[in-house]
Amino acid sequence: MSLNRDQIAMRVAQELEDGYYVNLGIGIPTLVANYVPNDIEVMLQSENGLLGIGPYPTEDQVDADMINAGKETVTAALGASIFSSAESFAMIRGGHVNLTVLGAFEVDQNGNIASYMIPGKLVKGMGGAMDLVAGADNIIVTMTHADKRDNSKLLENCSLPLTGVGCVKRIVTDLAVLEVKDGAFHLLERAPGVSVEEIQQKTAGKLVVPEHVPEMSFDA
Amino acid sequence: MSLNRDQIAMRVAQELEDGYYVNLGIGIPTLVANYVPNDIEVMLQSENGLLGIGPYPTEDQVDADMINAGKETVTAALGASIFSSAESFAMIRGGHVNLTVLGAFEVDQNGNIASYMIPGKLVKGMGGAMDLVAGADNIIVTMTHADKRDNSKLLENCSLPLTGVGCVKRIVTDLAVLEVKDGAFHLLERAPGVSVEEIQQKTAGKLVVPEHVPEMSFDA
Amino acid sequence: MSGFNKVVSNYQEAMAGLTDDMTIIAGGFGLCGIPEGLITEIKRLGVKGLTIVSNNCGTDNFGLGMLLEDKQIKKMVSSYVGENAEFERQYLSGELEVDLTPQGTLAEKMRAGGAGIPAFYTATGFGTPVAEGKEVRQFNGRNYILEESVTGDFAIVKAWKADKIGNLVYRDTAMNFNPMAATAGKITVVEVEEIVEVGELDPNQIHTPGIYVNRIIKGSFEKRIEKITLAKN
Amino acid sequence: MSGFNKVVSNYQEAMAGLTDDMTIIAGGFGLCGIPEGLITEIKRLGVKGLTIVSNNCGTDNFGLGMLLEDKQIKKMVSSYVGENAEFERQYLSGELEVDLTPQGTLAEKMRAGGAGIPAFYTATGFGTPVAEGKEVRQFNGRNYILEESVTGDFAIVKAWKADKIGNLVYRDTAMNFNPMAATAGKITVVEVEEIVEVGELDPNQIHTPGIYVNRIIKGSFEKRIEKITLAKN
Repeated sequence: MSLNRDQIAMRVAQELEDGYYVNLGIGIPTLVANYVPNDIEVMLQSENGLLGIGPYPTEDQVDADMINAGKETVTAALGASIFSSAESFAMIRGGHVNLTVLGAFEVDQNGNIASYMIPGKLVKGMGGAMDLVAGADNIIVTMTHADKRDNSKLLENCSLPLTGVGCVKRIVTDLAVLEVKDGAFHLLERAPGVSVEEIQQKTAGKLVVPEHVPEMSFDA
Repeated sequence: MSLNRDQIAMRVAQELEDGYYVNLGIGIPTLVANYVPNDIEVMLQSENGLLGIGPYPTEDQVDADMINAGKETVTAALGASIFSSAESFAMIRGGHVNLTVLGAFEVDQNGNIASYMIPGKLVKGMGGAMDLVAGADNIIVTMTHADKRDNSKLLENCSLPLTGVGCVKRIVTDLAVLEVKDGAFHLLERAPGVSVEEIQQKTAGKLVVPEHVPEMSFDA
Repeated sequence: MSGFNKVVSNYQEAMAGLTDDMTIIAGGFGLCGIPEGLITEIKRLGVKGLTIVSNNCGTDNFGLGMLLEDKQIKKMVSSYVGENAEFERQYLSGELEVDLTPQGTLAEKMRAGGAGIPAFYTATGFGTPVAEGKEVRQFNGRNYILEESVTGDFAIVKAWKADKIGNLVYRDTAMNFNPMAATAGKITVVEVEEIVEVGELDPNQIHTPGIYVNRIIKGSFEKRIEKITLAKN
Repeated sequence: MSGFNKVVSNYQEAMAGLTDDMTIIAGGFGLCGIPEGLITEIKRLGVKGLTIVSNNCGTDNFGLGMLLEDKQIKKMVSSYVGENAEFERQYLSGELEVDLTPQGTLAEKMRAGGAGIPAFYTATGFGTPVAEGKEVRQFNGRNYILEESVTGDFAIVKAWKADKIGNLVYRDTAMNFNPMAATAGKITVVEVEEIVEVGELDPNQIHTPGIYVNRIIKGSFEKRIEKITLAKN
């Protein structure tokens, strides 16, 4: 069975390490915060100028001056710091954030990512995504493996305007965990009950499949 | 009579305007703070990170954490702000300081200034002077017109390593006030009792002398 | 400190001198930390042909979005067009010129503009449409593109508190782009929630020193929230 | 927050990993705001061939000047050599390599290093010996030179207070170069006067967010003053 959004987030959360500073993009990445393992702590960075995102506010706590990069109302966690956008991206561009998790329209076997526009159809803008993918050493892309018409999103070459080049190292989809290196997608894990064949079928780019592909484990 | 150090500072103080942010270099420029006219207010910037230099401290107020760019103990004036060196020079480089007053070894008729080293003899370093002369629209150089051996310091071309090029607009010496423009020193005022001839004699660079050269006025 | 008292008493005075075809640098992230009254005054003035440098362009009927209605804006320099249908429409139809700029590059362009740095290199955008027409250079084996700084005829800024000589303090994430915008205007106008006496702000805790500020006005703010998201019980 | 507790209990631990020929970025302006105990530990370690990026090199017998005595420093990147006779002597004799760097350029090089900006243009130093060998480029008709950023294997920083996860607050002009230095080290070590619990510092008033900090140690400081200057009665 393919993973749902929360299960993708749960699998991504397994990549977290104690003491990590992490930037979570909008959508599935935001859900990762709900699945941080109990025995570790991470601090979440929001590129609008907050290090240490806390829980969503109660009705009494709602404050227009306290939002995250998705423009949702949030609170500050214990130990948070607040700073300007220039400082926030100094942090990001300077490689101080340990892990960035973000969504994408497409990725390709060279680690390129397209996530900010579909020419003639959809223009949202890149926001902070271009800085995040250029600045982070460690990038995980979350997305469905294929679109609604079963067109693969893991390509030989991205067809859409790029957000960044050669930057994606790891991908967690509803079907698999893959590593991007040496010009290919390397299959690391498959979703429980998903066959290697289905993954092969839905991966348009070059896919390297090892002899044994373990199923993801969701033991807490 | 040539001016003494305090008189040079008094004359420079006449250039101040109400609401000016001013950076005063070490030496004679520092004395300018003592002669700010009563009817105006200025804020003094210290490039180590203080906007709003207050008076020197009393013995009780001395604090190792509160110094000026000359490493003297100071206090903060009412309305002061304190910031990093990067912010301080953002202010300076960005042209936000209205007036910079600094000393020099030499200036020349093209507005070049040499103030930070005498090769083989004296190496102090430029400190913030290069940033100050590159960043300020309005620069006044204070110095004696000639050195102890009567060699002019107002030259056709500076002989020492430059601190900045084409930046000096105005010079106040012990003998005269001069403007630098169009490749020449223009004599604006002479010190009380100092002859135009003496100024001509002690100015090695091209000097333009108008028909009438008024004496400086020190009326408060 | 008469020469340093920057408080003005009305919005006309606050935005005096703004004319057609000028460039305005604006603080704010979405609708958070925006100078609401200054924007309303720009709408009232009816100036046209504006270039606005701001991360977003408000929403359809609030913030800078209000200036899109009357076609006052010729060009936006922004990182994000989403959540504003009129912005997206004018962009796609070609009525509005948009220089889509990565958020961190935008913040740094403002900072550099205020700091007298005409250009800097960044890896952000290399190999993407953002890099088109820009110089590429390698440092330590990595590719970077050259980005030029921005400055404005005006900067419009929202702060929490100002003292009368323009020292500013921001509150929470309403800080965002405001500190950089404050440095990048020939004339910097700040709208605040509270004006305090000189000396009330701790010199060590001032976010924007008064040297960058030309005019201060006390505003009243609606502070509209784009997405109220609450904790689950 | 076990993974975020950065407090170390002794100076050996604070400077562990420092070896010969490394580059150290150091905060401080003259003797103001210098990490006294960390410098003493570097002297004790006896590492040689260091490149130190710091506005000054202390005085003859205090601060970084102590490392000159034992010839631990191969190269200084500084704006000011004055007030340190041994520094000037080693420079003039050629024993010590000195990259004289304008103060504002030095501050910006550190900031850029921490911020992932490999190089920037500045008018500072154009037409002077500082510009030798550097690219000159015009922007808007003015000449600028290209300056590259700096980073260090270590950064040594002095702050007033830190919480246990490395959020820092500086005090008065002891801030100076420390915030930029803090961002520019692969390993950033901070010596503070006081360590407080997480949550005690106001998130809006933190000068350096903890993300930049790797190790924190509580020091005791002599805080020597170079020029005690008093008000005239």
